[in-house]
Amino acid sequence: MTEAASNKPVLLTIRGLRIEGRSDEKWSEIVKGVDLTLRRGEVLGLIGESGAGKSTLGLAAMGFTRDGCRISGGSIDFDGIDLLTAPEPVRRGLRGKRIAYVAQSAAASFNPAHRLIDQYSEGPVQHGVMGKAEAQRDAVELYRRMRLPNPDEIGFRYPHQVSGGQLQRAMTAMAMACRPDLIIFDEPTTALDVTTQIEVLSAIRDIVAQFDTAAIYITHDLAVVAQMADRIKVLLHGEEVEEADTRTMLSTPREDYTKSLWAVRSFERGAQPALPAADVPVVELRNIVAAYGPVPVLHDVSFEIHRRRTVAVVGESGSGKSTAARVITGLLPPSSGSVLFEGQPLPADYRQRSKDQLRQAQMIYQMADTALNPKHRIREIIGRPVRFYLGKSGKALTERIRELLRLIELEPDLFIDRLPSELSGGQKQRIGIARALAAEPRFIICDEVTSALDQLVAEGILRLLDRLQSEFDLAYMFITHDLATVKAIADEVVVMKDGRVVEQGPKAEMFAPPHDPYTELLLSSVPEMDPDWLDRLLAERAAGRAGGSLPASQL
Amino acid sequence: MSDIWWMILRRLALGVLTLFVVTLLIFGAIQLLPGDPAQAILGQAATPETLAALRTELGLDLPAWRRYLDWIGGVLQGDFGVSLANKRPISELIAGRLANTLFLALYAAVIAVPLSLVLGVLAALWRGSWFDRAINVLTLSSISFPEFFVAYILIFWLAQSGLFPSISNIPPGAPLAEKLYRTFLPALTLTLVVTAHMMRMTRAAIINLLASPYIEMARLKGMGPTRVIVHHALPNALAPIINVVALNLAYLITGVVVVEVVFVYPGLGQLMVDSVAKRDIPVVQAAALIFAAAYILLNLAADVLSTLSNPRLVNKR
Amino acid sequence: MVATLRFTLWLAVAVVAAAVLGWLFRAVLTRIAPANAARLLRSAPLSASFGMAVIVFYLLVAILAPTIAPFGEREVVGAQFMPAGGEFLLGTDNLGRDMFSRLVFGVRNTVSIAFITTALAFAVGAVLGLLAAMVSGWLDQLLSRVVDVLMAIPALIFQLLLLTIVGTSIINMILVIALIDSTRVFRLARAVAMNIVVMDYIEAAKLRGEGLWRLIIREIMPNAAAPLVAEFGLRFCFVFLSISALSFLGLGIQPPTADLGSMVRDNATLITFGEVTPLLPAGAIALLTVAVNFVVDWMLHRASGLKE
Amino acid sequence: MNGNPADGRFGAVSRRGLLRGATALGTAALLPLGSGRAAAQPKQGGTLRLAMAHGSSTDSYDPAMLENAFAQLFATARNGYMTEIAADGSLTGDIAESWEASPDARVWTFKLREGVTFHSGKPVTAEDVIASLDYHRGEESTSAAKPIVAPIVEIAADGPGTVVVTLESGNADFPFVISDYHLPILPATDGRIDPLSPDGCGGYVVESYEPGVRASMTRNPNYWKLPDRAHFDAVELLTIIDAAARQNALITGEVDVIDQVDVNTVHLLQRAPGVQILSTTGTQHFTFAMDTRAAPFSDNNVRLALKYAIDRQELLDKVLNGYGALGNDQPVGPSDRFFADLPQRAYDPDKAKFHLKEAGLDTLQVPLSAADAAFPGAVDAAVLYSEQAAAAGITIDVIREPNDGYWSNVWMVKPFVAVYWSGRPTADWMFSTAYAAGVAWNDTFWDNERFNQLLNEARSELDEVKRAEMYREMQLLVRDDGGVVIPMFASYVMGLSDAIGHPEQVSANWTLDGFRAVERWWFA
Repeated sequence: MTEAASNKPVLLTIRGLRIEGRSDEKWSEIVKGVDLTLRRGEVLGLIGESGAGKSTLGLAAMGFTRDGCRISGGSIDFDGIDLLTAPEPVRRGLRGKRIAYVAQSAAASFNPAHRLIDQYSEGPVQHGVMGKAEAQRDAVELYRRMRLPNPDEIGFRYPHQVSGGQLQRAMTAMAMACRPDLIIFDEPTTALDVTTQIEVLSAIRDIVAQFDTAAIYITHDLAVVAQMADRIKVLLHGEEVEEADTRTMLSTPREDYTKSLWAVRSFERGAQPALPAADVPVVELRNIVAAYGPVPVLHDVSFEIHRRRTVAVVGESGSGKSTAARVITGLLPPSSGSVLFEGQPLPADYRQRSKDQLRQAQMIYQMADTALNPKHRIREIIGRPVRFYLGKSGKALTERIRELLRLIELEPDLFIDRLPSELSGGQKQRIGIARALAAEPRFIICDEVTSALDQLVAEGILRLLDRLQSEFDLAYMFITHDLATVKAIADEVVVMKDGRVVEQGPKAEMFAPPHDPYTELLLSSVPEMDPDWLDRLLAERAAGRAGGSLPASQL
Repeated sequence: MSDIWWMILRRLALGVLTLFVVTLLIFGAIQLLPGDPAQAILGQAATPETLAALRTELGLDLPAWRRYLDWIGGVLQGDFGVSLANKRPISELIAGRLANTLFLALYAAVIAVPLSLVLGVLAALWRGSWFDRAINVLTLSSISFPEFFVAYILIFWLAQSGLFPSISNIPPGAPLAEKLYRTFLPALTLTLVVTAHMMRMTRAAIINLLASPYIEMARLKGMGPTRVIVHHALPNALAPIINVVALNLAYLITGVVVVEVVFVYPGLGQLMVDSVAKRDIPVVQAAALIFAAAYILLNLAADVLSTLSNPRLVNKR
Repeated sequence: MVATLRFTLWLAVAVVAAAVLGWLFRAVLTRIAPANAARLLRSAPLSASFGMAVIVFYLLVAILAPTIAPFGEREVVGAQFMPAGGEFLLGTDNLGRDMFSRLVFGVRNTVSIAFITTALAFAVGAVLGLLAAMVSGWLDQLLSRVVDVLMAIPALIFQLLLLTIVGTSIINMILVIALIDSTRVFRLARAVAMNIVVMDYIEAAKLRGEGLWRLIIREIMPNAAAPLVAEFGLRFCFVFLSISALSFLGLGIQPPTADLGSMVRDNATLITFGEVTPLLPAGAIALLTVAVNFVVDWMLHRASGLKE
Repeated sequence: MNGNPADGRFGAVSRRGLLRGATALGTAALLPLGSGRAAAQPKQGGTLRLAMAHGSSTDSYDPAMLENAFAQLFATARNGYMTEIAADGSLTGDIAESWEASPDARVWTFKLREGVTFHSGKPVTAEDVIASLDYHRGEESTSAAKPIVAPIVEIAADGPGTVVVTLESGNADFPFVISDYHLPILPATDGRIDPLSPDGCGGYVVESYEPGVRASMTRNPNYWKLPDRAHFDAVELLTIIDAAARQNALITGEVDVIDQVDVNTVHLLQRAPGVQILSTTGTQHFTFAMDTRAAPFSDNNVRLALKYAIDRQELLDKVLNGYGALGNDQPVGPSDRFFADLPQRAYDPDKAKFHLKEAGLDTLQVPLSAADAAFPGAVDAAVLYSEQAAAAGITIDVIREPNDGYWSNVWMVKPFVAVYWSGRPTADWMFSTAYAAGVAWNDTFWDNERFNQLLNEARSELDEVKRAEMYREMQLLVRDDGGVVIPMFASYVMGLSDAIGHPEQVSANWTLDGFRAVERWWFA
């Protein structure tokens, strides 16, 4: 692919592109003079952390800027058309027809009011490429190529009736509808479970290759980009760090920043000393059965979490791992079974628990955005548990807040009076941690705390959690679907599926075969930083060796 | 779909309960009003003897609960009773008025609803433009004037120049065209009163969605602004719009006493106010029942329609 | 033709004047306001700054009414319906009271009555609405059904009924209008809060063991504020109209207290003779309504996070 | 929002003390003001559209109710009465062709006109007359006219064309009294009338009636007064409660006649093309009534202070816009033959202060209840009064009462209230109705021994001069001791299209030519 592409004509040329964004009535640069060249049929990976300007750049390649942004300099040339000076109707005529876009969240980007196939045919019909009937026939064909189940009828469903992985494929099909020259993929698999991600990735790769479409593939996941791209461009704060073809970039990155990105997945905490024989677990779940109304969610779930230990609860969405957390916190009283705290049964309903029982178990949430009250200042968010549980006030309270801020490595003077909206994602998550710590608990539930964060930031959070655990003797329950995270931080692993514990044991055992087939599927689906990983995996699965029991298309 | 039928059934049952409580409340409130029907009917001409005689005649010497039970017993058998003040059967008294009220409400709605939707869509399309601002100021001004004042201004402009009649004096048996002509001014007044609310909600509901990823997606598919607003935003903004339309329709039916007075239009509102003044409890109760039922049914219709407008609720996974 | 031209000219003058006023007001405020507020104000569009300027103007008039008004609120100073100009800036009303002074006091009375009424309606409606959303279950059912019943009775007729029962003092009027308005606020507050109570920070606060009152006041209320404040703006204006409609049906504010709604009513017949007098109080209401809604629009826009 | 119940009071006719006759000379009616486009020659034809400020959806045909001017005018238009008050205030016969009294005026014999028929074609007989009057009598009657017919002991027919009425005691005014609009003659079956039937023997036949909205009528082709009356081919009565809407309807030609022109804007209405204003001043007067039993009104000095503290001229000018006459704190108007031309009481804050001091007070604070139901502009009048009284150190707190229920909850309940009186045709009737001790409508609860004695004596006094002297003293007593402030007599102000013609003399008893505009006016 690489060699072939280098001979093809240039499709897109971006030179010295500058884009400004407005915040608080001030314009500040988001993209600071980036150059980019893309040939026909070539796939360029754009990587960087959030805020690096990847999406803005990707959209600019369509001659499009989001509201509140403007292009302040440079040039964009698409196949001889200057996208900056072309009149809007011309640009509009290109979009969807010659340049298409695949968004991060297909679930949010499909219009909930229309059926998939109608949304598919909208582009071709409105751009005058083909008639509606023809477009619909074409849609079925592309759905089939994207390996969607029931390609003949899936298009007649509404977006909410289709799963996330299928939607993402349907969106790729939609992008293909006019057979564009260029597709912008904006983190198309970030919101998906690992097992689903594989399917989408392979489908995208195949179809792009089949139609010889050029693509810009935007992601923050290096392992993913390694599978997809011919070349990789690394962005930081709106500037290019370096660009090289994929293999070169992976094997010999030049810049320090790139190296640090590559090093992210190296964190792994050491083995912990063995537990004393008679250690009473901090938290123990005994034969929990729970249901939302008539719908059973947990079936006889039991596991325990010891002092200074991190138990990772792994599973895909809907596996019941978050429900287990709700049972522990008392938000969802189980229909049978019990939760023990240091050997003593906890009242099933949190409202029956004492203030001290509540204090001992804290929670850190996945979405720091919704976990922090947007109208409260940091002082209030962290200070409230201190005042509420520990009765501190005045100077002592302020001192404690500052101490907690220092613990989570945020400068107290800078942050104490900020609002959550004035923080970055990682900083918000740190505040969430500080709020949990403020209660001085014995046990913390971490619910997907890193899944919304960039890898580099997530890494920092994991390290911080690890440090705090040993410092304060904490027990963690770590809910995640990301096996890399499990590898990094867990002592023990509980694998859940459909409300049941499928497998549990120490991390080392879990990561060594033989596995339960489901665990195996999970493990094998974690992308690796090897450009050949996907090919190899697909080949293996086709041979029926790994995860063969689960036809991937049904995920 | 059976879910919707189930919802309609449940809501209807609740509605009946609400109606029942409304009648209790209205009955109680009228009991609390100073003066009784006998006094109100005889007015200043009352003497103690005529009062006593009329009270006996109207059955006011019975305890309140007895009168309520008699009344509701009658209603349950479809008999609304007779007016205390002029002894006419209430069903007959109300039927004509209700027809008038519904006619005017429908007339105003037929003008106002499409108008506000179009204006709302245009304002959303050209948001921030002069058109948007001007239509905003205009509609806001029109709702900030009291109704009767809007009516007077319209009379001054449109009636005194002879374009339209200043009162909606409809001879019995007039053809529809004449009815429409004669009730144009009240319908226009009501249109001005309700348009602002619906138009602003349409605009807001659409703009609210413009930050959605699927709107960006539509634009990235190369769709023009009009298609983005009409085809992509509007269908998803229907629920709040339907609700506000229902609210305004309810207002057109139940809240137009003042317009009825100014244009001398014999609607239900004026009948109810007259009857409150005369403490004509059965008439007030019947009118209140109709108003409450209209409100409940319109709300129910709005909920059903917004449910139907949302594929997520119609087509379960 | 000439009339149309002149109308257009005046309209243009008014628009330009409004824009200039808004711009000046914003310029002055950003100078004198503290840094944070100044940054916020700078982001205000002209319409919003015009709105704020008008609101401030009304507040000043309300506070300084006795100083501004050349005559007393109820003082009969001349013959009836004297023309504008001369001793009486805007002429006199049907009893020979100075129209300008009546307007000034009308603004003061109406604005304060409307404010108290709306504030009361919001205090009751919002707290109950948030409570219903927070507690849910039977309390929510009970409150929602009660509100259903109250809303099913036409507001104007209900107000009429209640006011006739309790008598038309200003306090009763405030209470009755507030009661009926609070049902609308309840609905909104409950709907808004329904989206907030599912947030993780509310769960966190609940799990912390926070009491109900604190959850409502400290955790939910600040986040429900934007739509509620917007509604406040509209409701505030509707109170004028309610008073005016009640006055039309003979149950307005006690004379000789000047209020804009009743003043429109008292002079309304004049409009049918093409006299502009009734336009003054009506215009005063309209100007405030438009101004308040300009500010509300801006706040809603900010809250919605749209950046254009 | 509702009809003015005050109109429901019966009885303002310009009364002449006649013992016999069918026609007699009258003296007292007032000439109409206004532009008076009265044509000498009535013409037939056209449909009159007449809009009134009254009318409620609770109205009915029932003659016992007729609680507002719409119902009253409507009743007068479709019905015949025993007698009729002419425009000049004299009494003429209607269904009764002539009448005769016994010497003690206790037994009255009415001879019925021959050939008068109901709209149904049935001839009017003595039986109908008896049933019609009986309807208002008796224990169960709820009729507003009950007090009028109460003195009747017996009614009997003397053949089909003669009715004999026997009274408790002599009453020379009886033929006047039974001209009251509550007492139409309706067809009887088995000795009873159907009060809810539209049938009558008046000039117009009801085509349709929608209470509170409209009534349509066509000329009764068999009306016995034709061709002198009932000039319009058809009549449409409309209820337009809102004053502005009523005026607009006239201006835009939607209607031909309106009543209750808003006096505040009458000067503007007058300027409108094709519109004429007609106003008549009769016995209608507005009062502020004090409860003389209650402190501080029990002290006559307080009452006097309040009487001196009002500027009647300003009220007349501003509340009535000059459409009326000054009042002098007593209810007998200048049209009454016993009217005593007492010195006009003027606005005098110093005298008011003096009387306050006499009462041992420096300041006085009293509540004054008013509503527009009391009379149009009552609230404004009260506000003006309170402004004027302030100069005398008297604080009058104006309380705006709800229109709704004003007559049952405020009038004769609150200590100081605004009141509307349509007046009574004779001084005796007026005084006996509202000023004699203990009568039902003595709204000041005034009990003056000398006055009561004079009132009884005057009723039986035959010497006109002596009688005038007695009424003079009574008027003086009411003026200087009574509990009522009477600032003004109010005109009925009507708006007419230029196309409307009316007789030179228009009755001042009631609005709209004594409710008879429908049959007395015409299209010029």
